[in-house]
Amino acid sequence: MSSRMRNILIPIIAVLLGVLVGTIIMIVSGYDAVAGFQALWNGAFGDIYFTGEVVRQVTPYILAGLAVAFAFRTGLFNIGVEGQLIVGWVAAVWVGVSFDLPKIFHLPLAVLAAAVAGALWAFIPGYLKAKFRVHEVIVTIMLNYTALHITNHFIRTVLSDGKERSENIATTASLRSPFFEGLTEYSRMHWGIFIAIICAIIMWFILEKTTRGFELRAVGFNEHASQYAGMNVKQNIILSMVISGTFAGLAGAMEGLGTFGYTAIKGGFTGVGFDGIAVALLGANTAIGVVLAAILFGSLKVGALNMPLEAGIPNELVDIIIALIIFFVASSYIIRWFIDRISKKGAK
Amino acid sequence: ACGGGDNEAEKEGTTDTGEQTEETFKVAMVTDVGGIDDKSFNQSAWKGIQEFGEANGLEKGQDGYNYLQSQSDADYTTNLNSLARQDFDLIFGIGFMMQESINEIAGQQTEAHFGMVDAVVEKENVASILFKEQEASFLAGVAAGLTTESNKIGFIGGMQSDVIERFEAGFQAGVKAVNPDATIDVQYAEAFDKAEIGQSIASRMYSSGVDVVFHAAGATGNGLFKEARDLKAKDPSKNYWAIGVDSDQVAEGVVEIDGTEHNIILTSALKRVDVAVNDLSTKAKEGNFPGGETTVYGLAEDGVGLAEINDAVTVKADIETKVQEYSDKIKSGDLVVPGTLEELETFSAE
Amino acid sequence: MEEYVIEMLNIRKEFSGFVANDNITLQLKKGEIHALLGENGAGKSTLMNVLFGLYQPEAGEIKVKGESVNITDPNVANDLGIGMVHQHFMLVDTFTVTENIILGKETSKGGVIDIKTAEEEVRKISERYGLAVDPQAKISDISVGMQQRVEILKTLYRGAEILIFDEPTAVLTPQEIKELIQILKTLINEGKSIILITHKLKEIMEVCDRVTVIRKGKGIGTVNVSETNPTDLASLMVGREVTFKTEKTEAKPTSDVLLINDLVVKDSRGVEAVRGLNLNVRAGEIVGIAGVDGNGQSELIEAITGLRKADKGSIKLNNKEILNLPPRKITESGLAHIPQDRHKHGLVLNYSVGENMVLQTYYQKPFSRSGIMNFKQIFDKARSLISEFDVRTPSEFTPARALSGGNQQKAIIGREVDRNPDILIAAQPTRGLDVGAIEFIHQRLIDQRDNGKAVLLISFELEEIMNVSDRIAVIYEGEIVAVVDPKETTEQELGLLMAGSKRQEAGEETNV
Amino acid sequence: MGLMDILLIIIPSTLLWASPLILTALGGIFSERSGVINIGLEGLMVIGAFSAIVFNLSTASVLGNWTPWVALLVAALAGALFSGIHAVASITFRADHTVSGVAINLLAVGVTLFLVKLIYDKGQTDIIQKGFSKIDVPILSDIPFIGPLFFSNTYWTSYFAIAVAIIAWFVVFKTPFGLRLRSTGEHPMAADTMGINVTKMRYIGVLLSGALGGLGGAVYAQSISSDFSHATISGQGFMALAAMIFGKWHPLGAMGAAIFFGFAQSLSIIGNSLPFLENVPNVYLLIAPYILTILALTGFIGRADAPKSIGTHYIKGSR
Ligand SMILES: Nc1ncnc2c1ncn2[C@@H]1O[C@H](COP(=O)(O)OP(=O)(O)OP(=O)(O)O)[C@@H](O)[C@H]1O
Ligand SMILES: Nc1ncnc2c1ncn2[C@@H]1O[C@H](COP(=O)(O)OP(=O)(O)OP(=O)(O)O)[C@@H](O)[C@H]1O
Ligand SMILES: [Mg+2]
Ligand SMILES: [Mg+2]
Repeated sequence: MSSRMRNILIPIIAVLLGVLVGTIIMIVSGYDAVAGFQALWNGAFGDIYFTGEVVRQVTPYILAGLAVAFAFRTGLFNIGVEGQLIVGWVAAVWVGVSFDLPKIFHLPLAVLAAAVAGALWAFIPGYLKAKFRVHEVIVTIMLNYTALHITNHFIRTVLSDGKERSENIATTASLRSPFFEGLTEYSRMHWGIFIAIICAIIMWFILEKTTRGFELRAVGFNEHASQYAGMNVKQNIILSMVISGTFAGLAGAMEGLGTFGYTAIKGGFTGVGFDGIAVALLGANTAIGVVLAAILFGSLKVGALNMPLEAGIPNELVDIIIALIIFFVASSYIIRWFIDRISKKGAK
Repeated sequence: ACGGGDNEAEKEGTTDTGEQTEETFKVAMVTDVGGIDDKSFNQSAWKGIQEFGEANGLEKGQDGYNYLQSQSDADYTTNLNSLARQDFDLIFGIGFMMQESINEIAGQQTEAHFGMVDAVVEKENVASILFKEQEASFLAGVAAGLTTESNKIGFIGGMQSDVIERFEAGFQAGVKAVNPDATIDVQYAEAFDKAEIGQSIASRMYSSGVDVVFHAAGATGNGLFKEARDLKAKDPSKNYWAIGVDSDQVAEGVVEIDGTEHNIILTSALKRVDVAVNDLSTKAKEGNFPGGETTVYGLAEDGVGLAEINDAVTVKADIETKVQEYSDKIKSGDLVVPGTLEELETFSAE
Repeated sequence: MEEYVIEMLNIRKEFSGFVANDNITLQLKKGEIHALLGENGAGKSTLMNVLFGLYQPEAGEIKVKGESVNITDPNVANDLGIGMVHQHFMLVDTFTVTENIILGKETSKGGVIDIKTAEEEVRKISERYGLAVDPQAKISDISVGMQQRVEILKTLYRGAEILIFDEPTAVLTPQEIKELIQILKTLINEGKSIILITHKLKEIMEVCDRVTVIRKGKGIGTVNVSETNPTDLASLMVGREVTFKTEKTEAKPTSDVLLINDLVVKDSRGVEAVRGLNLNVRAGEIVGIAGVDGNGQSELIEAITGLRKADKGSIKLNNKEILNLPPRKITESGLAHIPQDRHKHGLVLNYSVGENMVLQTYYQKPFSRSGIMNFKQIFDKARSLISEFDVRTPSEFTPARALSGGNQQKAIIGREVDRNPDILIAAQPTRGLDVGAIEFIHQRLIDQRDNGKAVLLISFELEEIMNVSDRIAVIYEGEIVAVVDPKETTEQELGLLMAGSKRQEAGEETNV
Repeated sequence: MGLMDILLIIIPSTLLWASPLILTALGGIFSERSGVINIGLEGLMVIGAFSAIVFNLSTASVLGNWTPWVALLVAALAGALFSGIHAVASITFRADHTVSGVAINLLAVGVTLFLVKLIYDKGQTDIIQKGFSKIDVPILSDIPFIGPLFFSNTYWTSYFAIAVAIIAWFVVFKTPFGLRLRSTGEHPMAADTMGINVTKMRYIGVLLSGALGGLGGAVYAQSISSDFSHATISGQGFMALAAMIFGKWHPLGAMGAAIFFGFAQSLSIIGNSLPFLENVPNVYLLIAPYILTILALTGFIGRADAPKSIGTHYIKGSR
């Protein structure tokens, strides 16, 4: 079997195995598995509205996944996507509520603000790693909590007076579109999906096609050799985090300018940043992989909401299935081994 | 193939009952991330829906009464929309966080009816429900002010917001009304789900001499109860009182010391979301849906109140008298309880 | 009948289809030093790993003292009295010498490691075999030579009777090699038997009794050392005639390309490793730096190439000051560098061979244009370098990780030489390579010189320095203590200089 | 408030807060010292918290005051069992350790909440009646000054965690097992040539991390939250991970780091009532623990080196 064929087959098998185990769990727990999957399907694609919602969910997933994947490809583990997303969200909304501009300036400015905020927030761990060799994992974890408290404070003091949420953003800064609303019966699908896809293309292009990508990956693999080859290691580490943070900040813009149109104080994390880790890993840290994984996760997450209603099954089942899929993809060695055995037997 | 056949049959069944839906009134709610058993207003709201359902012979499920739990803020809209699309006649959004979602969906799904709890949405097909939390917490403050022996009282808030501010303002006013000498130690945990923060704050308060603590902090309050129970267990002769919120939290206060059961819950400030939800559902079913209106539930409407006072309190009778006295004043409108800290400044119980 | 302690009969070992050992037989007599000779990739390490139980052979038989055995893992080998000093050291850097030695066979009292007793034991064994190691030292703090002694001690601690040495001398300085040979002799006197893998024919002639030659995975035969000579061994090994003396014409040096004055560089611990060093390298000559490891060679190279900040002094490249410029500025001024540690500095192992070929030039035309890579050009270039420098790789897309050490080295040399630098700095360019590869690389260095370029060669191997250099600068404690003409000196004399016996006249000559 | 009063509140609260982090971070150390990255600590805590609470609720009537201790044991077992998935995936199936760890986190939350709904038909459990409670350590609490500060108003679990940290230090650095464990994390091939079963050591490392992570979650649930819901374990596992790195993979270092986190956190809570901090806006106190950690890492800790072969798969016969 060709290796390309195998590489396509493995995630498919992993998904099937995940679904299989999910089915077993449902049956063992006394639930109606058929109804469960039907509810899941209907909740994601049974209705154009839900499909729109899937797209809405996929959008930040793609960007968060890209953020994690980009850092990973350059040897860094950015657990801080969550925090970068939150600051991006708030920055976008801030621009969205405080300026009065025509749409062609306002919307790009708001999106840009989110990107810059995310980038700056990610600059901190990048700088500390480059300059002081501080482990980026701890710094990003700490900065997640910091982002949460600071943005809450910002919302209370700058975006409102002591209230728990901001005003709604001006329509000139909104990513929403009557076109999509009409198309999908008022789902919150918005233009952001195109930003996400463009970012996926940008990531692919930077990493695979540019000299900068060549450097970033080289630094990720072997700092010493990169330094020897005349690359500026510190600069590349920082840049990598900054680009990763830009994607994360944009994911925040999707929430702020698309899905919600405002920002509110948060008692905890949105979860999108952490889901981004799973998306990136399932997507093997490649741009196209991230897009596909985000579609899968987005559909499952949105579809799951329908499971308790239609089939009486706790929607946590979908979290279990997602986790299992990640396990099976990660354990692709064993799947590969099976494929090889089967195809060998077939050949004999 | 078998399953498919079944399903078609089911679908036909649904269309049948679909015609009946003119009569069966379906009601549902969307919870926030806390879920229907958050020991707080989601739980209370669900209780109201269940009571309404049972009273009207409905069954839990797609064709009777139901709820959807949100896993994140982004799910509110999807869940509300889902329910609207399932043709529920009345859909409740529980918590101010759902305000924007309801506002939006109500504009789109003009046929559906929504109940907005804890916030106001000005749409023809939305009935908004607010509570005078300050009235309940005022009574809690009265109880605290009379119970305290150290004249030190604590208040733990979850995150700063209008609702929690109403709790705080009312509570302070209540304490001041009966015990002007008492000082109130106020601290916000900045989280509704961090028991360890609640515990640390409570620990600080009790060890600085506070003997009654009221919380309006959701699961963060678990830490308060834990601390009070632990302290009580260590030294049963001392008083460590805690006051619950939203629903009667007396079950959280049980401490067993050497075979005898104690309870550290002094009382609870009740927010009867169940009453309000049941009430609104009934109105809607009878065709009197108060669309576009905001109903404020206070003591007078039985929408808020105070739970039983703990039997172990020596001044229980005094408290009950005072509580009754103030209740009457509030109900009659003689006393207006401050709902913000600003109003509190100029408040006087006289 | 001879008494064999080890017999490996008709051993066959495959790696997913590739036959690394094809019907090889090796018999070790008690009390002998038996050499195993073969080109890079011939299958020597593989054969020994089979004997040590790390690999399972597909066919063949192993007998220990006449009895057929099945060595399923290193534990079995240990129990059979077989110990191995691996080509790449098997030491835990963060552990002490003693911890490394007792690992897996700890002396303990009541569940606690009895480190005192263990250290005593280690000290005893180390004295008995003349190994002189500090049992309490941390591996990362001791020299490579010392680390090797720890490896030897590991086997002795486990009571090994048969010791396998896989290329033990490749990483050692001449001094350390002398000491090792002494150690080998002591071991034989103590009744041990030894299998020695080495590419250095001189060493074989000096210490070994017999030698088994393998070529491309096949056994060629076993000969008595007393009945052969280096030339015959070399041709047995590669299957053709090999010339030993590198042919070269007289150097015609012209102007200074590299001029170093009063250079002071600190090492990573902040100690001055280079202390006021002066050196010049002219176009059209090869200057060799001779010295015992740890006399400031690494710091010197790192300072020249910009990888380490220098504290004082001046480094001029083509009359331009390059001191403390970033590495890229320096390489662009006409310097190329074959690094000492090819895995750490030379290659990005996860990149393809092709990508590694442009590691220094990827940002230049035609490999990229306005920041966009042109992979067609890159892989075209790689293909031509691969054939020109005889890099044995399945393709230019293969990850560098999959290449053997020798081929990785050839890839680096191809990359650096191809840039046609004014000065080429070659640090240990032939470490661990077989004679064929060494010959090839030496020729490349000389070609470079003949094209009017300068070459600075740093090596711990005196023979290499003597053969290739036009001038030899001896480094000692961070200074050039002498500059000598290879034709007018001997290895003995160089050895003395390297050991720090300064020659008055030479000290003055350094400023030439 | 006097300094003594402040310390009287801060120290017990610091220790209370730190103990689940200490235990979990120790778990991380065992796993990572053996060479297996474990970012699934959060998930292991979730499993521990869940199983302790469920066990506690169902047996409290039988076991009485012993319930929380037996529940610790059960949680350790459950954690070990669950970490077995991580072990199989990342050791035997050669999964990327980080990927597998992420899956562990997701799976733990999914499975426990699913089970809570299945068992109790609601989203969270009831409150346990037999949790760990406050104690004054007999005799020691009577020591002047030290006694009230360190031995009064605290929980047995705080001392338990510290004791486990010391035992872990001893095991990792003083016993043959520890030496072997560390060798497989630093240089598995060297360990193999010395006859150490790398796979076995790594399995033990990961299973121990599961047991300790389970303990951490159980301690949290039974001495703090008192029930189990989606919010019970929310980030403590990641803080433990940070403590492990901060402590440079050293048991006592990790303990110190966890105590530092607990201290910073307690300080942020008590800060409002300190004279010199009362005018500082709340937000600064809230972010102080995190900023202090970053500054500490940047300023005096600097580079922390993980075990060398961490995250790699040891495959016999390859290099
Ligand atoms: N683990 C492995 N997997 C696949 N092929 C291998 C493996 N190890 C060795 N080989 C193959 O076996 C051949 C012999 O390798 P080996 O390491 O034994 O050579 P060697 O004679 O020790 O070389 P050198 O002199 O460079 O040390 C190599 O050409 C290589 O292609
Ligand atoms: N995992 C592997 N898969 C396939 N081949 C391998 C693998 N590991 C090693 N090899 C092969 O083993 C051979 C020997 O590798 P190794 O790095 O030991 O070469 P070497 O010449 O002995 O190196 P050095 O010169 O550094 O001593 C290489 O030819 C390489 O192709
Ligand atoms: Mg070899
Ligand atoms: Mg070799």
